Amino acid sequence: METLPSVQLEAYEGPLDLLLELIRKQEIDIFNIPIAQITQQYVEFLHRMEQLNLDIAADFILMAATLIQIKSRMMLPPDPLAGPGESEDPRADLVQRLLEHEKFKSAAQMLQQKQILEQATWSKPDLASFADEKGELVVTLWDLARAFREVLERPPAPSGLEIRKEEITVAEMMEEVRRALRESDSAIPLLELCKRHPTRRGLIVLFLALLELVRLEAVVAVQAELFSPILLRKHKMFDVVFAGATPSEVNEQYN
Amino acid sequence: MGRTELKALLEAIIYVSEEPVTVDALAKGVRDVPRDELRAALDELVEASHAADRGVEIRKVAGGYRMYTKAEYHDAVRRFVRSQRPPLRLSMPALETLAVIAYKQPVTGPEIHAIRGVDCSSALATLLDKGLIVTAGRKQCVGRPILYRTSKEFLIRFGLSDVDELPTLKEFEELARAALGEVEGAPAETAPAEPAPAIAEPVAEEKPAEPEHA
Amino acid sequence: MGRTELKALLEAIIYVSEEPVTVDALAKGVRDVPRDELRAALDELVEASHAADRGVEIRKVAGGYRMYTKAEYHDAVRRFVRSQRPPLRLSMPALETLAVIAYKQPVTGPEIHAIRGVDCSSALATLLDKGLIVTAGRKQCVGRPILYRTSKEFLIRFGLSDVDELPTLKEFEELARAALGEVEGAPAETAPAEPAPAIAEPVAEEKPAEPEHA
Repeated sequence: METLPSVQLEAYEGPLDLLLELIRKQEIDIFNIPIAQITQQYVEFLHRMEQLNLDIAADFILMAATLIQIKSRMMLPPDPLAGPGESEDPRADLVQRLLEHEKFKSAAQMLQQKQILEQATWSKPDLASFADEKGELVVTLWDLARAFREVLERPPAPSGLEIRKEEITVAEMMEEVRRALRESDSAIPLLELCKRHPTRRGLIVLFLALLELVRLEAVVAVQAELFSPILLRKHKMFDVVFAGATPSEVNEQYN
Repeated sequence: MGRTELKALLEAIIYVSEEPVTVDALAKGVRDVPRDELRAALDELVEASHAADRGVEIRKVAGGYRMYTKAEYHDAVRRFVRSQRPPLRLSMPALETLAVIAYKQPVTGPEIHAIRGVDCSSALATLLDKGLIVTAGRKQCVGRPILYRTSKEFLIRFGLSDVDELPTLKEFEELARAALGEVEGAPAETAPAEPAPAIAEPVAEEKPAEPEHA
Repeated sequence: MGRTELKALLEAIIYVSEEPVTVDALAKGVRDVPRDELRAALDELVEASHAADRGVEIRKVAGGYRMYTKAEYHDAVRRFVRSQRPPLRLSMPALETLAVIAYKQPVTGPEIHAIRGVDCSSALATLLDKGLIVTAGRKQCVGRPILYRTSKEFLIRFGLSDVDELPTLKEFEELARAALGEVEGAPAETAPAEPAPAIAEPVAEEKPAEPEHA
């Protein structure tokens, strides 16, 4: 068909873009679309795309169906039962969608301009001297979902015992005990803490940390009766001790 | 603390802060200064930073205050910027998707698809990746699709104090009608009023243009 | 360029530069301004930044010029920074561990270990510390390991009202796949309109098409 407006087929992201271009190129009034003509042109374009082995998205096919349906409704006589003003133009929905689409295209251009302007200015956050960062990232829900998928895709680790160096310090261990006690309303069995640190060094560090905490009156170890489980509970100085001492001070004493 | 020192302190805080500094944050972090006074001092600070001999100004963005170089010096300044954020390059489909989200938020993928007429998954993934949009729960309807809204990063990257600051959709509607409704040669006044009156209604729920309130 | 604009420009440059800016560097970057004039403008700039209502000053250091917050405001600035709820930052291991817990909860340490293939104790400690996860009893199996689940803080931080609002893996896959452009052979429903490669069709622009017979 020689009279087909020349438009660049691959330039259309979707059917609405293609339709808008057809309308614009032919200076058609969007409020009075010659639906037969536009439908014919549209379908012809789809054929051409097919001939060129272009991947035609479902949305393009759906639009062709919509156009053909509108065309056939236009040919029907108006509904005699419909009251005045009730018989809607079959094109109305389509026109509305085209306008809506055009509207957001302009909005997108406006955004683009704003963003280009904004790119000409710089802001230099200089927080470095006031807060320390340890290669951590600000994360969103999206990052979370991505992380999960990446974990699942990772090849499974070789089985077998992993021997790792236990690096926990007394101060860190004290911190861990504090955390455990802070989160729990009741006393914590000593054994539970021991299980978290099954290595020899881990147990020694835990023991030292508990001695220190008991000495500082931050923690009290209790036993209901002989040979019953030893329980750890917050003591009177719990909050005071942890509000004060910094880990490095404690580390200096033990390392 | 006097007004002079308060302004100096606020300038120092804005200078070191990574995020735009909000009045709320200041009210919490600067003791014994009422909000009214904070606001007044901030206004004065913004005003003073516009002086012609200043190259760095304080602007309101994403609901807070932040320091920026003035745009007019970008050519020379660019040469001295070492660690700069990678420039934001968005394709038109991504920008259009972003526009739909900015105006219709919170909005679901299927709703965006309906407006744009094409599948937007790839644009959504790009926008999520760049942190310009975030998820905002799920819509309580069939399929419980994920809702999206624009992020603070979006406001910062586009230099907006708030999404309300964007031109209203109605303005774009008029543009669209003018661009597509006027037949060449026809007088502009009569063209849009012409046929199909049934479709002349404005589109769904736009926010009315509201004066920006700080 | 007048002295006023020169000062503004220099301020902007010093602001964005990470290292002290030397007169040499400035002479190279700001053309057509003699060094004498640069020096004079810099002196004025330093002088002006000492004004009592400024919280950020320009100082000469290591042979160059650099911007600093004034020492007298350091305490107050530090107090402000501390009062802020910092944005949620997580290391990759912590993020991955959190992701596994979010999607598999309640889940035990050994189970997370098995999924991630690495030990997670330190990541778990971080997450517990940040209050993003909590313990949820013990699993009734050998060793009775502690179960973990995400906390209320987690929901708040990620803007969720419930964990079932998390994007499902399927939803994630759809978006991610579209973003990667893996549309070959995919059913038409999921394929976004891909820009086609070469096409023999004439390009538009030049000749406006004639209006057609209806």
